[in-house]
Amino acid sequence: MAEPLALLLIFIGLGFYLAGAVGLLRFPDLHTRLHALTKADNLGLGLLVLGVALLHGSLLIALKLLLVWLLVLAGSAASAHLIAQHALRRSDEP
Amino acid sequence: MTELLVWPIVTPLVAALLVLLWPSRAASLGIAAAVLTLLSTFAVVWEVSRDGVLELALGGWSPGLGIALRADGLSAVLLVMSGLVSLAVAIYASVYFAGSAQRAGFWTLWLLLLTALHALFLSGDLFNVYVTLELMGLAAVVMAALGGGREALQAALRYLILGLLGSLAFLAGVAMVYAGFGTLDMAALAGVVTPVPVAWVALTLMTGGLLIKAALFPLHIWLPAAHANAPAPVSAMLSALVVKAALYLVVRLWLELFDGVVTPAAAWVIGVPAGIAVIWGSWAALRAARLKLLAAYSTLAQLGYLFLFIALAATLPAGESRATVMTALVLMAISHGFAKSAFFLGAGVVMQQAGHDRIADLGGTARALPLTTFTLALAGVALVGLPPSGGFIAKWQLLTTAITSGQWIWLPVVGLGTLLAAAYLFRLLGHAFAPGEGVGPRLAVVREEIPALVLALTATLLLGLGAAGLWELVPLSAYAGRGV
Amino acid sequence: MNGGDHLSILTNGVLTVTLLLLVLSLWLGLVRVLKGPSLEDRLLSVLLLGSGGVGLLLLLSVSMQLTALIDVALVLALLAAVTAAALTRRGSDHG
Amino acid sequence: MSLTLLYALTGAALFLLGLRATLLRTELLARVVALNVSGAGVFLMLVAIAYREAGQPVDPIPQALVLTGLVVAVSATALALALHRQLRERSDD
Amino acid sequence: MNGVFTWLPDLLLVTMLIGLGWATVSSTDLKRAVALFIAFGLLLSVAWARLRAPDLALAEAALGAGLSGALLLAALRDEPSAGDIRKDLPFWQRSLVDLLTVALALPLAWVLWSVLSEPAPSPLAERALSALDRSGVSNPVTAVLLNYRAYDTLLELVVVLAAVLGVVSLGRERPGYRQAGPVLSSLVRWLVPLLILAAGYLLWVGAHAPGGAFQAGATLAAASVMLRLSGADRAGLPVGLALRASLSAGVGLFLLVGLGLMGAGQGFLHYPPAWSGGLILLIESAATLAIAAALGLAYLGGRPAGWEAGDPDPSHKERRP
Repeated sequence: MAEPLALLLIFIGLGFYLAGAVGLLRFPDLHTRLHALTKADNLGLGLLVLGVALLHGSLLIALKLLLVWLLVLAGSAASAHLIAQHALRRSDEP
Repeated sequence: MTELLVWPIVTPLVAALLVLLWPSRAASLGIAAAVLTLLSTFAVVWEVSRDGVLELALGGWSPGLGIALRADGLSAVLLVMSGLVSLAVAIYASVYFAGSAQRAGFWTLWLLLLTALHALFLSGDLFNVYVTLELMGLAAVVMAALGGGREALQAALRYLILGLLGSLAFLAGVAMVYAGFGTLDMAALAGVVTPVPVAWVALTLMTGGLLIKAALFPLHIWLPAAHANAPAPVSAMLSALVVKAALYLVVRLWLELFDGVVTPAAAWVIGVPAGIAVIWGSWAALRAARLKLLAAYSTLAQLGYLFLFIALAATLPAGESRATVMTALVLMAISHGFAKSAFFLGAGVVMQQAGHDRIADLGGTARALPLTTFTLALAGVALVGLPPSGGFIAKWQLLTTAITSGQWIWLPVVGLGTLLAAAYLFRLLGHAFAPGEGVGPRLAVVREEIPALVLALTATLLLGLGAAGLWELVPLSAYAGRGV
Repeated sequence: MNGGDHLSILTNGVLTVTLLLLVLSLWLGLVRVLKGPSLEDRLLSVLLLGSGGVGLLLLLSVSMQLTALIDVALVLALLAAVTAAALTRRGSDHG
Repeated sequence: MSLTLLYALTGAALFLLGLRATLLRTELLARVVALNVSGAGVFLMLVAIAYREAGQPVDPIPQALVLTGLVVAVSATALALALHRQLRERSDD
Repeated sequence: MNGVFTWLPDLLLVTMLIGLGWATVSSTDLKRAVALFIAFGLLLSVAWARLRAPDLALAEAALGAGLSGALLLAALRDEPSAGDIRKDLPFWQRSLVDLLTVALALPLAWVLWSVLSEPAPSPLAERALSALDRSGVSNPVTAVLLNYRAYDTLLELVVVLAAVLGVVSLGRERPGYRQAGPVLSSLVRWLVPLLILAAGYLLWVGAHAPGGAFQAGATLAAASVMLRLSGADRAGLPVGLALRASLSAGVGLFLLVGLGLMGAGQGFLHYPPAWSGGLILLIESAATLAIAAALGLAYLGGRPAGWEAGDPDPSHKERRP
């Protein structure tokens, strides 16, 4: 029974990925793109990680996958912050 | 006793690490390593001449799965040349770099370069050859940049980029070999290569990469600036040894591993550029304004001769006449190695004493530096190919083979090249013997002048009179005659 | 991308579709790298490629039955953070 | 057409793209990047040759060679960039 | 499952690789080229995974996308803000290069086609796998790297050493970074320990699963890069003799093992089967240290203060305002 659920989760996760990518492409300025991307990405990956963990079906692997997700979460939050800061500083300079 | 093949590689490597840890002992460690390395190369050549080809399967894995080191006549002779030249360079450099800021950088990289050269000459595995090529290239580039001037850095960068391009092409060729023949071991490859398209493409890619590194016309553009702007001991290593390593690999590929693939028509692909290189290089050397630039252009011309030998040998069927041409090629290569390193070391002495190396302003050199002027003249004799030098015997062999095999076209090329070479030598000596104050008061530089003189004497007298042993040694090949 | 034996044909098919969609969304992100216009925009899409790459590796770890790819995803996530830091620390930060 | 062939041809294309750009570009940084792309192409050819369909073990030898090649490429890149910086400092004077 | 359908993701990935490669090498804006190159490295890592080369995927993630990217970005910092100075080559040279490319492309493609169309058995691969139980490790790639072809790996470590000694002997390090702000500082605080842990894990796991000294060394070097970015001038590297000793550790230990075995009558780098696992781990640990030190030093871009006796001691240097 786990398999269909896992596939469903992965599918929904992918939807978020696609939405993030479309947002990155379509949104008008850096800040909206930034938010669209990071939110969609983190959620999308979270669902995907859940699905993949179900498919592998081992606790150890699930823990490792959780670690991957947390890493991406924290990393992308920090990077988004740094990017926003960088853009801000640069627009102050000239 | 095949374990002794490890020593020419490991000795300089251990010394490099020691120099890195104790930089204050750099020069004495370097000279000691050069002596020990030379002794190990003597041991290799002794064993080869007694027992024939030596093979060491590293790690106890059979070649193919593991990597084999192999020494045959060709590699043993080149090893000894490298050992001798580097000992002379080491003694010279201990004076040249004394108290200079580049000292520490020079010794470690010089020892690593030596490691790379010897590993390359002994390698029996194509991918391993790629690694040694990269090591040699990177070490050589850094050494060429050690002068630190703008020109030197620019030349080194161009050298690096083109060198990397060359090794990449070589690696692509190695990939094709693995795809087509499923092995990287050179002996195994020599046994299975057949003239199929994949062999052609592999050979083209590898040769193309090597020709950049060996600076055959028109891929030579990086060489004059890189060799002429490096510190003298570095130029000596680059011109005498580093370009020879790439040439050595072309010989291995064209005349041994891919023997059955190379057709006489393909030989023209190397022959024509080689002929142009002979004439163009000599002409540029004649017109060069600086002494070290003259030497660098003369290297281009000499490489042209060496590739002519390869082209000529490739048209001959395997057998005695081909072995003779190959031996003459080796004789030419080592006599150029000795002569050119002597020439560059001598040029370095002139440059240190005069503060410049503009040929037109060298008046008075012969009076102030008689020993060095004699060295330059002797080295020049070998470069021109006058008797009794090794270059004379080799060129003589080239001409007779060209005549007997009906390839008359090379006669005027060699003749014109020799005339031009004589012209640049006499132009140089003319300026050196002219009266003038170009060279300042003489300092004690005996430890620089003697090594250069010994190298020049080796090229003219020792090789000219004592080359007989080569004719038995060089035909001992680890790879030839394995084809199907 | 064909998988191992114990996954059903349906699962394999679905996974292939998901892989396809994920690669497609990376394509879209790439357009932003190419278009820019600012460096930050490019950084953003590198970020997307980072998390997308992690996602792809995780999916492949299932469809190719290769759990080692999870380790790869881990390292990729770690290094993506390093790259982001390196990308944003630039000329104006001279000491 | 097999997966091996698909990726090997991609590798060949990248090798040549990088080769061409290395020869055509004049700025050093661009040439270094082009060399790295070209190298990646060669590595891709080697790994594609090593690939086997699921069920058979892949050939570990080309993979090990590429690992060696990757490290060599990074070293060469570092050296090229350091040389470039020294040259730039000399020209600024 | 061998229809066109299963191929589509591969086809998309491959076109993306070529497109990115093209865009990278033909970009006239250097910043853009570097950003594209990093993206290219990320995709390449996925391609290695797809080709069942997880060891390479790891190395690419750490080295190709990670450290090469960081090195290029640091170099970009030295560039004048103008970025691209483009001088076009004369027409005939461009045409010559194009001609050469096409002349190589056609035979290369044809040969690959004819050789790889039908899978040929590789006797060498079989030998490599069947000798695995005598190699001391169970990851075949590690067996090739550190046992069958250990000599290659020794020379490769020498290449790394030569390159970094070149970097050091050409000039001084580039100026460091100012103290990082709160966001970056907190990122560094949790990322650096994780990177070190990951390096240890990769080193240990390499014996039986994808991983090993190169991946571990690169990950450790990434920790050093992070420290440098946060404003720590030493980037976590040791000073003076200790630094030079760690640089030479990889080659040194390799030689020690090789020559030691030779002295014991075994032959250069010929491990006794019972010992090979331990010896390989020993060599890999030293290699990890050496690679991390070398890459960290490469990121500094030159000779650090206190490299040799006589250089100013960094500990007495005043903090910059």
